[in-house]
Amino acid sequence: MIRLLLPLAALVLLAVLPALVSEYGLGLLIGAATYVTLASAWALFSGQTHYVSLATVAFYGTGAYAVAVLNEALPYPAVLLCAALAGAAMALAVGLSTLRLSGVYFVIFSFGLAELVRQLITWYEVNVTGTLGRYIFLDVTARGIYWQMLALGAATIALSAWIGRGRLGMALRVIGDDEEVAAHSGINLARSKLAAFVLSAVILTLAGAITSPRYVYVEPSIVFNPTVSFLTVIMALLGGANRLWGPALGAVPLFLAFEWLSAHFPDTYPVLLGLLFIGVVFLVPQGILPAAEKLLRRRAEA
Amino acid sequence: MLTTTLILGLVLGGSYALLALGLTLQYGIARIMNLAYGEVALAAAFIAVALFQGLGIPPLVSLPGVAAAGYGAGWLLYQLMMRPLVARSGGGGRLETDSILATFGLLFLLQGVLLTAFGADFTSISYLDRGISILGVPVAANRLVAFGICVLAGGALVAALRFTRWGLSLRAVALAPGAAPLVGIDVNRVARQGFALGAALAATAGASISMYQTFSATGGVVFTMKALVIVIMGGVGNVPGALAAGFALGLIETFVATAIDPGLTLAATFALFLGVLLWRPQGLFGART
Amino acid sequence: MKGISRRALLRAGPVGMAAAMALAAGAQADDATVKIGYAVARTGPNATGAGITTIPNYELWVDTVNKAGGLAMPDGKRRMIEVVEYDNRSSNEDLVRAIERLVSQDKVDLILPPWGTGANLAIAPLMARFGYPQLAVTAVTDKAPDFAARWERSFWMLGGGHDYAAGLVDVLSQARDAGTINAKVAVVSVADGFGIDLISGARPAFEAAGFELAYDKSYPLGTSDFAAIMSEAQASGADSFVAFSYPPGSFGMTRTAQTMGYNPAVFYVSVGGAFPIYPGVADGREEGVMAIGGVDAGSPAIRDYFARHEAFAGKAPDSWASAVTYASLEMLEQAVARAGLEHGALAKELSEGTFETVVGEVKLEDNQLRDLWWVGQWQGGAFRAVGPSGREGASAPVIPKPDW
Amino acid sequence: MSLLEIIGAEKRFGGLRAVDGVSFSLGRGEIAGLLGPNGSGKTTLINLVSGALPLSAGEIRLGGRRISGLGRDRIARAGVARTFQLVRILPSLSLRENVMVPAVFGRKAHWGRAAERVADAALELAGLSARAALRASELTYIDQKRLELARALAAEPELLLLDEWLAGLNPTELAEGVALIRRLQGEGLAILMVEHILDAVRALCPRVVVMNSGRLIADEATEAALSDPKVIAAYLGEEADA
Repeated sequence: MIRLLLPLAALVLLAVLPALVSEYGLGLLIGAATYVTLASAWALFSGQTHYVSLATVAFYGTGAYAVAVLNEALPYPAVLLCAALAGAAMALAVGLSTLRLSGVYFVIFSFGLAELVRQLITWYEVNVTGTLGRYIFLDVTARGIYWQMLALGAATIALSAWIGRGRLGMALRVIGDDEEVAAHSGINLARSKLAAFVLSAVILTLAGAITSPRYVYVEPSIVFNPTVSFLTVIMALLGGANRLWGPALGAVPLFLAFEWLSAHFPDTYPVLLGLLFIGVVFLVPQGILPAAEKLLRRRAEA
Repeated sequence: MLTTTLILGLVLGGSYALLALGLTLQYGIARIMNLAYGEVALAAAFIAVALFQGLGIPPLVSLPGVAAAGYGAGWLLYQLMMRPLVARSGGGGRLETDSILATFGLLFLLQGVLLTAFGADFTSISYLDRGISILGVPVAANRLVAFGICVLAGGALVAALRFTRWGLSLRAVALAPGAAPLVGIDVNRVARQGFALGAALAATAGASISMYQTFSATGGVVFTMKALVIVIMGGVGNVPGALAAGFALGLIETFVATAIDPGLTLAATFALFLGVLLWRPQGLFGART
Repeated sequence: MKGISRRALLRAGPVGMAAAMALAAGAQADDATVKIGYAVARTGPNATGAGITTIPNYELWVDTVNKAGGLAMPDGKRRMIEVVEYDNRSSNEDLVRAIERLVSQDKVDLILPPWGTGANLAIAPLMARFGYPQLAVTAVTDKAPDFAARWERSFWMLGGGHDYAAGLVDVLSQARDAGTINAKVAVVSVADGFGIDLISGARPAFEAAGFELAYDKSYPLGTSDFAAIMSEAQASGADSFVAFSYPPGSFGMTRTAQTMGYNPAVFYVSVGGAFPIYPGVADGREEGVMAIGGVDAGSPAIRDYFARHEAFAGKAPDSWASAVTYASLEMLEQAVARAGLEHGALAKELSEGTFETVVGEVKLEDNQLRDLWWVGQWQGGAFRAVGPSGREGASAPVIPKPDW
Repeated sequence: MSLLEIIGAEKRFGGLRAVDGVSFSLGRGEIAGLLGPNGSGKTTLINLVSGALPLSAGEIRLGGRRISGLGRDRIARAGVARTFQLVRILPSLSLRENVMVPAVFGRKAHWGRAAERVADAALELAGLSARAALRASELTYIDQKRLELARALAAEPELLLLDEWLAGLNPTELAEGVALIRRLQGEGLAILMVEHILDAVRALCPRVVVMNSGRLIADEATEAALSDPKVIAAYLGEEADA
């Protein structure tokens, strides 16, 4: 009961928070909520299966772009729906063709995917529509964006929890441990991976769609900013990618740390980011949460 | 028209192949997919330019020194950063993911260092800019030099791998890292050499790029992507494959640009990359077993 | 390396929330400072453009004003400028948040815009909501009139792609009518918002002026090898080569043309052609190359500005957007002196006033700067404006361009 | 009717015929040994039956239904479970979770309590009940082997493929292992076991199938096969057909 009530209470608290903070505070909340959502959605697929995806921004950017294309033609909910569908379709196509690639090839592919999508959209816009750069004039306030992102983040974590307790979650954990065993135990590898990949991609796409009104102007080189992919991975890994609350736990402090760094060390920000990334890989490869669990267990045993 | 396409394509392909050699070596022998590869090349390019502009040492003269420095830097990098990861993974598949994530961090680190050291401006020098006519097709001398370096470095590397004892031990580690110690090969040493040699090749490529291309501190990822495409096409870890794939890519891009539409060159590159990844992950040119 | 000195200079002082309070506070300086904030790209892909055009000018201006005792107020007092600076990491998300931070946390008096069209558009609704005037300099957009109407306190100062295309066609038409070039043009354009804007403006303009587009292709952003494109353009038989390009491309095409001995009567590149590094790229053979932008290189104000910029930043400014950027800051300075810091009055003054700047006397039309140079040309070591030809200070274009 | 029918199975790797026209069948509840020198194609055959490798030619049927050409997971759900030559466990999961996996995704697709019951029964059978909550990576080698067998059992298969499951055990463990396999067979499971430990084969299998260079060279009673000159020649490394 507590396990359910506590998050719900926290959610209510987070929902009323905008009334108490400044515009900048709200901006911080939006950023934190966005990265919690991204990292949790990323972990939904990559955290369990260990298929490290560097393609977060391919979906995130697609969401933003879908809104830019459709925002004048359709009502807002329909735009979101279309964005989600576009993300799902893309994830299906990509998943069907690449999820049988193993380890390093999948990482490389996902590394190139954002670039590929960007090239395709650019080529399409230049050759078919003859314009590049679109505008989003939607009457969505910063608070509206925050509430939507908060809802999406909460839904992502709830969905992860639900999946984790079900067959799909078990299948994904087994796949992450040993695909061979998984297949010979009767797990349909392709279907399980695809389901998780598509779900994760839809959330990533929706996150991009929800934040896009803050950009106003959208161009492939703006929305497919690879830093988003990198930050998502490092946040999820830091917290513990195969734990329910791990990504959220990694996202919030890192996001705040980056904000602080960019204000105080604008010139050396990439150096610090790089060092942080290397530090995470070396010092807490499994993430903070599993490391803490281990420590606690050891203490209990001692 | 065909001669022009052919010559321009081959020259372009030479610079691509040179760029990819080091990456394929690093992955093939040391099992490390180095995403910061482009930044290493870029650092060498900046150093070559600084030597040229500051001390008047032309890139061709400083190239051996830059390559040697690249070897040293690669050696250090392997020892300090990669070795602990290798030890931790115990030969399992975890090294691939770990090294990708670690070199990912390295990418940012190096980019940041380049930004603070050299600024965000475009950098470009004029060196051996003269056109030289080849079968009536004017080609920049510096491109020809890069082409020559590629043929030399690639040829030497292929020969060394095939005909020397040292090359044999490198190939042994590449093929069967688990079995190599049984025949008295120090895997750690060979992997370190492979990684360092890859870094030296990256530096060589970077120094030759500085002769003919405008670059800036944020452009390393572009080099990495290009090299990755070639490495995948040639078969990961396959040196002759990377050479062939580099030339093939140069020819294809030039052909697409002249015969179809320059707007599709990058799309063609990525389509190829995708196609190869999906249908022949072992690369176009022979399988590594 | 020209980049090094500026960076070194930057690091010498405290970074971040650098209180750029010069020691030479004049006797009449008020104790209160004027807080001016900006969030420009220090890192990421936009850092290059911002580092050339935006940041040096902001720093030069703040330095100049503070050395003079501070920003003059309507009551005659002077107040020192205190700078609050953030890195927007070339990400619009971070940029938007930085603006919110400047407004609600730092409560700055004025905000200077970031570099780039997309970045300026991203902050426009926020600036409008908070009521801050926005002097969008480095934003090239054909929709500037719409935006100026949509956000009343926004000012658009660099024209749109169609303006530059039309300006170029104008210069070429005159040369063709004079019989110096034929009616064929070879055009290449970068596949990106800017290149597309220019080419979509240029196509009809060229056709209306009776030109034939003998070669017309776009190439992807990130292309580094132009040998194939240039040899196709050369084979097209056009006397004029026009590239709607970005810096690495502009530079690459220049050098490729040189090595292959391609000598069209008109050689035009876009962004990058007016950069101070261009003569170096062209190996000292830049004479006659045309490019986007231009300055009235003979005017004393520009000469003085170039000298001050070089002394302060260690390099000359670019000859397109830099001068306009600096001019926008001078406008701000004068508007504050007349109307004070209250945003409504300030915006009204910016919109209606007339200002003395390095680019001459400036008066905005419908919140846009329309008195701009569309085409420039390297002549005798300086990048001089040649179009519009009727405007005061325009140099006569040299066509055909001397061989490389 | 036979449970498993292998009809003209063939597997080529490039020019190499790893399995070359092998045919035999196995009845319900029958246990048979699969013998042959190293590289004779035994493990390849196990991989063909379990679907880890596709056939180049021929057909494999289970209970009259064609299973060759199906994916590994569908063959598993059809009732085939296997162990691996090099033991494979799910290191980050608990023992109980390890064993629940095939119960959940296998033939009967149990969930919740039912899956737990099946898993607990399999752990009990393998003698691992007391450590059900332990992480699998913390087990010793023999216990990992036990776990692997328990996992195969939890799938409630009709056919169990054992690939040198007894290899590497000490004499005491070996005796336990033999007893365990005998119990399984007693419960009506058909078992095909690749094994080099001939004493264990003698003890467990009335019948053996012998392969050499990808071909079937003997399919007869164990004692007869082990004194068959062809089989002895194959094991001594001589050309069987010479």
